[in-house]
Amino acid sequence: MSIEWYIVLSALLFATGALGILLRRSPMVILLCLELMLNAGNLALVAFSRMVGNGQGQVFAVIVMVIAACEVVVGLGLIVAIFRRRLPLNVDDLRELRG
Amino acid sequence: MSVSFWAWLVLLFPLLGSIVIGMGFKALPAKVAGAIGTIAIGLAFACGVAALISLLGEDAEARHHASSLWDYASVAGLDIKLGIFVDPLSVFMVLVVSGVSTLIHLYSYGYMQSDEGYHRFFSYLNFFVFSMLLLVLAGNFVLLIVGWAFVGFASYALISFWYRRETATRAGMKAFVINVVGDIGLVLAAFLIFRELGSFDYGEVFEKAPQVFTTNEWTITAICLLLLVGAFAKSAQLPLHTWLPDAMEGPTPVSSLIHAATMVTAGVYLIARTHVLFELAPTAADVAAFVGLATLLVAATMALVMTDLKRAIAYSTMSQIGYMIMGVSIGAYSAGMFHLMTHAFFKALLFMAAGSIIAAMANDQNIDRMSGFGRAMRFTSFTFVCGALALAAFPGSSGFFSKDEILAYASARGGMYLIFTVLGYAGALMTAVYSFRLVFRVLPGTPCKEAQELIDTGHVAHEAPKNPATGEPEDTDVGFPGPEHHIAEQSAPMRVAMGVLAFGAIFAGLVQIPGVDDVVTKFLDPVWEGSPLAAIEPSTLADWEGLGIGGVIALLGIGIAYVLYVARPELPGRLEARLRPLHTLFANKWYFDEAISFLVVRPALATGRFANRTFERFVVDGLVTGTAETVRGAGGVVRAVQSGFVRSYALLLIAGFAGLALYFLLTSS
Amino acid sequence: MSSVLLWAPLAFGLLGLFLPRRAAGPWAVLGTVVTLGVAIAIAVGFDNGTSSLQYAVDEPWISGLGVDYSLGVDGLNLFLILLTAVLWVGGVAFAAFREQRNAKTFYFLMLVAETATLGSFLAQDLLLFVLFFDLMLVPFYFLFGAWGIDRSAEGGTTAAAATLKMIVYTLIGSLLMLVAAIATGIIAADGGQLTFSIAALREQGLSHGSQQWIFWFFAAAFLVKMPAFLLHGWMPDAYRAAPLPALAVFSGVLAKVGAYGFLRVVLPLFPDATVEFQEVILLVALASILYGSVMAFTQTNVRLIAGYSSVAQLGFITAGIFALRADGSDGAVLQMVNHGLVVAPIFVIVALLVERTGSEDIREMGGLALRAPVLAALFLIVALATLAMPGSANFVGEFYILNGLFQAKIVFAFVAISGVAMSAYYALRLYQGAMHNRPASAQNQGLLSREIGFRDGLVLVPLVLCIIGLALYPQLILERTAPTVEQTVAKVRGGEAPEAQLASMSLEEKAEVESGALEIVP
Amino acid sequence: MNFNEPHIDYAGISPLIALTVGLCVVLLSGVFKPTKRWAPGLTTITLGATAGLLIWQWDDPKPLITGALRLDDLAISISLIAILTAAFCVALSLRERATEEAGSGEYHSLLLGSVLGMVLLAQATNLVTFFVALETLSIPLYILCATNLRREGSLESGLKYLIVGSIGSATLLYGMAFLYGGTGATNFGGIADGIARNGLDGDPLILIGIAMAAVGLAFKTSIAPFHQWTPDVYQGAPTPITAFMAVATKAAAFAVFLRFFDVALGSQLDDWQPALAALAAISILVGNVGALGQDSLKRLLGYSGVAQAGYMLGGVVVLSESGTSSLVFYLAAYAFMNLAAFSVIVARERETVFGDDIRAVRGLGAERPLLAWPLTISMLALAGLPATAGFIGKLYLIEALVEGDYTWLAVFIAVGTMISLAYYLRVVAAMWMRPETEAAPGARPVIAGASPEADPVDPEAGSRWYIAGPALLASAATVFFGVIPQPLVEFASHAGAALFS
Repeated sequence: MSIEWYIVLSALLFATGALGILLRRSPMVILLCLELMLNAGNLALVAFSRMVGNGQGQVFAVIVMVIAACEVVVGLGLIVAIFRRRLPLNVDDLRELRG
Repeated sequence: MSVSFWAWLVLLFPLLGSIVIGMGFKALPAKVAGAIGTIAIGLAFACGVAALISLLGEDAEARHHASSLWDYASVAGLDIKLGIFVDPLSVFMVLVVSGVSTLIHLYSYGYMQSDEGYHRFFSYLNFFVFSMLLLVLAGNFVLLIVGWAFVGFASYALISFWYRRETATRAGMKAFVINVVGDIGLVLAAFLIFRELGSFDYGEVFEKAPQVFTTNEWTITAICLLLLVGAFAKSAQLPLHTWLPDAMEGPTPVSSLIHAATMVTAGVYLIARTHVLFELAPTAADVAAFVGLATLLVAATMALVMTDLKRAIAYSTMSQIGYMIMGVSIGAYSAGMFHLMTHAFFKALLFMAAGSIIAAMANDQNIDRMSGFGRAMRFTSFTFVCGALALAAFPGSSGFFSKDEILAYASARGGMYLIFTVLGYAGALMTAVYSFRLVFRVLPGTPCKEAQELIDTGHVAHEAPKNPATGEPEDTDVGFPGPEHHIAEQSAPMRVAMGVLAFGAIFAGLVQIPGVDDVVTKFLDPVWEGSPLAAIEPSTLADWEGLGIGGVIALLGIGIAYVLYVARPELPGRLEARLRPLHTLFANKWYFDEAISFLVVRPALATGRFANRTFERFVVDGLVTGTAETVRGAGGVVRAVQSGFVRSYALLLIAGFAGLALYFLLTSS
Repeated sequence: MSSVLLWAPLAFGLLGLFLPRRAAGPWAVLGTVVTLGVAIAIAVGFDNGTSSLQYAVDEPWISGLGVDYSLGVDGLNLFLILLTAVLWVGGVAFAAFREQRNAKTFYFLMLVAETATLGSFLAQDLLLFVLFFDLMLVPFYFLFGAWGIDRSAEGGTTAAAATLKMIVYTLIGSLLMLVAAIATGIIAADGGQLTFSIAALREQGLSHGSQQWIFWFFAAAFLVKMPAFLLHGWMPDAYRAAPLPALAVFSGVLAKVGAYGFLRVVLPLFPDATVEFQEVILLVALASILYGSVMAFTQTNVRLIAGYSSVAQLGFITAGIFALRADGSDGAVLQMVNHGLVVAPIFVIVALLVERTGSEDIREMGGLALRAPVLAALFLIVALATLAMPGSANFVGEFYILNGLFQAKIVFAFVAISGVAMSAYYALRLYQGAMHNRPASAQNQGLLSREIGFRDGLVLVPLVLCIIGLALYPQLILERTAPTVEQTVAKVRGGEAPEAQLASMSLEEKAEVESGALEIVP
Repeated sequence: MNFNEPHIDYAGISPLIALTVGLCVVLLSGVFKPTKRWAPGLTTITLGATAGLLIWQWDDPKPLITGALRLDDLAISISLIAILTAAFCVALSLRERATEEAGSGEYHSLLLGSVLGMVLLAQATNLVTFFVALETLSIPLYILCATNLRREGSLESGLKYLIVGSIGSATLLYGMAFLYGGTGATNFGGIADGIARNGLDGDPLILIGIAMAAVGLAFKTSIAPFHQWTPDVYQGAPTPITAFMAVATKAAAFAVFLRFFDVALGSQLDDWQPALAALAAISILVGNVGALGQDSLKRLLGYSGVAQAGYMLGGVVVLSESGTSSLVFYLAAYAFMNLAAFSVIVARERETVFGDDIRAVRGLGAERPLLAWPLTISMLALAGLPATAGFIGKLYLIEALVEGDYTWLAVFIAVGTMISLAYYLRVVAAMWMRPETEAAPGARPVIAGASPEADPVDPEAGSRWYIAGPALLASAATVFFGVIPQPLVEFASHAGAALFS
């Protein structure tokens, strides 16, 4: 089974993530989609590392997972803060800053 | 003492006078200022005489001197020195100018007594004389232009001397601008001369010109025509004459100074000075001659119908200058200069007498309201008649000899130049008529109110003077013009000045009786040496024939005037009715003002308005605001895209990435 | 020496900030006077007859970028420096005799402006020149904006808006010029040692292709600064807004920097392009002459009459330079000084008129000469000089300019000279409208005729004396300018086709060529 | 069995250690009441120490951690800029509401964390370190933006930054994956070799990778069209943080931008050079026109930041020593100019109720010259007027561009500068000149001004040493390096030499 399929899959993941961000309004879902995009990257890395046959890619992937986790944590933290301010949990309503 | 030394002194005194009076306008008492002014010019005249004497001391060939003080502006191949050129011609002019000016100063000393601007007046007057002397003594074209423009400015200052008069300031402006047009002509001529001969210096130019130019080559013709523009503007020749009648807004002495003695004769001097060039360009010379002829006729017709005393005399001046221009352009140099001299005498005299009368009329210049001054002001009337006789070329008077000499030369030159003789005599007839028209309208008859008062009380009418042009009351409260009037009968200085001039007007002719003594001609001859035209000499017989004809015509004209204005006073009215269109044309000065305003002034102002209202606003500002608006619009777009929707940001980000990726893929393959 | 001259005003300005308010004005005057002293010392020690640089300073400034701190005086800038020093004394003194808001900052800015202006004249390094050229604007931005007049009431713009317009407009040129200057240096260096010293660049020379676009970048900057026709959009508003003492020096000196730039930079560095675009620039110059004059005699605001008249005058100067003949450029340099010397007094006088009439509209003035003969006399002299009355140095300047133009491009000369007649009209109109006729008290009650005060006399009289002095002896400037100008123009002639070169030569030059004394370099 | 420990260059990594230690200490100090007050001091000490260690390493370039990092003058200079900015930020954060709310300790440790990220990023020579550093830099910032919990805008900006930022990093990561896939290496050198070895010139895989990497970096340096977060986040975030972001993030991101595109992708020059040039031009335009008529000063500076980034990208585009040096110089100058401006804004935010609205500085020239001058200088400098570091910076950049045959981009910079005058000088005019009558089109009530959560007013703020000090210091430096730029030029040219030699 050749590498292409992995890349296609990861590309699909990436696209799904991007589309999700574009289409959904809830910050939670958007965070999920971000994860999706990062993991698309991970998948690609792992696949490639298999292809080129050195471990760097996998190491990279592991690190990325950590970072992704951090991001989500921060994101959730923000969402909580917003929630406590009784602000709507809808990114489209957060547009005081514009122009 | 060398000639040029005296010449420099001639320049120095009037300048000093002008500065001293101008600076000391607070310190000096009025009379002193007047005295300084008069004396300064007197000294200039004295130095002129000195120059003449030391000039006569040399032999004819050596009678030209150039001298310079310092490099005025000489780099890059232009060599312009602050230098003068002295030869019989310039000395002759110096004498005429300074001599007559001295008398005019004397006259003004009395005439302007009560005027507030007394200091200013004499300062201007001295400056005027200085400029005129600079003009005639200048040693190169640049300095000539300088003098030329100074004269123009001085006349502006004097014409608008009573600067509270709208009419006066406007007239001054007119005179100045038209003179500037003249200057431009000279400047261009100078450039062309420099281009061809590489110098501005008289000596060099006149020496090189014959070698460089072939006769009637276009360049030399162009040069001469450009010079003529200057000459015409200054000497009030068609069509640049319109400033002259308006210039009557100035005080009377100014009129006499500008017209009679000095400024207007500058053109004549210029042509005489550059005769070398004109002889290389006969076409241009003929143009000048014909313009002179036209002017003398047209002006005469206007003088026939003017009812304003000073303006009538002004037109007669134009006409006389026409004679001179004609003379010097066809080659009658000495004759032209001689007429210039005599004219200076009698015209200055006429203006002074007129001024005296006008003063008696409380600044009213309308001859219809004047009569009977013969009894009221005997001295004035006497001098007035002397002037009129000379102007009308009454046999024996100065005008008689000078004018007819020009015409005689024309006939002697023969060919088409006979036209000038014939029409010149026609002009002479008109001259006689209009000059005595004035005499007969003003002097005889039952005294008018002012005259009567003068006879009875010996007082000059004291009613508040009005601006003759607009009829608005004058600012006598601030002394522009002064509240009192001064007439010759009551002011010694004026009488002296007029007396001397009257003598000159009558007897000056005697220095130049054909065949008997040709003083002027002999004196001036060295200037024209080598000129073929100057060589042409009308035989003494021809001269006398000419004089005969002239005399008859003069008498005839005076007779006509007598018939029209004394014997049968109703005739003029009928003639006027009969020749209505002609009269209207003359009375409206041939519509020259209207034409100029239609051709030049209106278009200029229209362009200005267009530039101001339309072009500046829409194009120039549009350039700025347009750009600004575009940029601001772009800003609006950017800020509209900045919608605040985080998802739209994401979209743009991804779109941007897509675009970039697309670009890379396209370049890759 | 030149460094002293350059930094003296700034030094005084900085010290002035720490003085009490009262002292600020006199101190600033002292500063300008000292500067003038130095300038005069330089002029006295100036050795005329040589075209080379004098009082030269040359230190590396930013070695990494090849920018040097190099100053110098030669025929081109000597008298412009003097002019700057003189006018600044006048302007600052005139301001010091009146009450100024926020005085310390005001004088500080005035002195900064002087340093910047002197810098742009002294600079012998292209980038240094550009730097000072831009820097000049900054203080004037504040002076015009913060001390200016708000015209929004009478349907005009606010001072801030007007001055913003001015600075954006003029910087458009300067920034492009910055790019062009750098490009000049780099292209000329061509991988070698990078330098921006004007002298060095003159030797290295540029390819014709690059000259073409660089020329226009520089031309844009200079033409806007003058301002020339179509690029003068910033001028009316700025002139109406500006405080008069600042405006006097501004239009007296800064406009000249543009013209000076052509002589200092464009002609020597881009000779081919100069020859190539001669006609285009000449057309612009003619347009400026005609348009400026026409506008000047239709305006009724005295500031704008003066403003547009200087558009016309700068047109003459440009025309003179682009006659590409020694006499034309000599005249141009002379005329720069002359114009500075007349336009500054005019604005001083305008200030006095406004004080007397309470209006800037010529129609609401009149009759002021009655009680103010001295003021009238001074004004008259200035007005006559403005209209280049023969006998004034301005006439000599215009005479040289037009002669150069006439010998080079006769048609242009004929058109240009018509501007002279118009100038006669608008200058006299300005004078008469203010001084003559009856007071226009019908429209304007506040009008009173008052003689010029002694202290204002101290400002005005010396300037007028300068005018008269130059009128008597313009050679003073011409003989010192000529050598440098000759050399500058010769550079261009070098780039010119021989026959064109012959055509634009005076007679004896032709003679020399025929006799083989003068070599034509095609 | 014996285990040969890897050689560790402690000197080299000492700055990183210092920062990490300091980070922990500050964090701990925040936990206990009495030590809470020390946090700012400790932070400053940490920063000082780090700076000292970095300077100690000056001018001996060496790879660290088996080539994952490279400590050379470029890295050091950039790190120093970042640290300087952080120091300013600390000063400006004193008594700042945001600090109180987030808890002083956390706030400062997050700041240090971000700095750590920057120092790393400046040294990164490996995709992994690159990515890690980038995130270490960003994530604390996401939080710091939102630290002003009571202001809705602050939270909003935090979330926006997080979301868009993560998309950016995701894209970057994906691009890295491709590059790795193509070349089989993660360290820059290896990538370059890989491209050469596998003959991947213009290979779609690599190019997509480049594109994605470019997007990620362009995002961090807020290059249009990836700039849209900038104005919002700048406006929403607490002002000291905005100042920090505006300068330090740009600096670090540009450092890696240079390194990555030079070392790793130098061979692909012809492919990416025009693209980057186009991006630069676009953001010059967008940034400058966007800033016109903005009433919020922070927002205005945000847009101007976009434009300035466009100028600086020019330094990357030409990929030359002079380009790099000019970029570093400009970054340093940019730091001074912006810090001066932001200090004044902080002052006015606390003094007036207008927050960062332009009304807050109206008439400043007359009443508070001590604040007006710094802001004026920084505005003039940003507008690139002479006698300021800004002018020299532009001069330097343009010189580099012309040398690199990108004259048209130089002209673009000139044009952009002209537009920029309109808004920079508007601020100056507001300070010194009588108020403009024409209201700026589309002016909206601004957050701080209009909302009830406006910060409490401290009328003395402007004259407190920890605000006036930085303002004067920064503006003085701006002028100093405008008149005597030589030292800064030396500094910058070292950095340039580090990359090309």
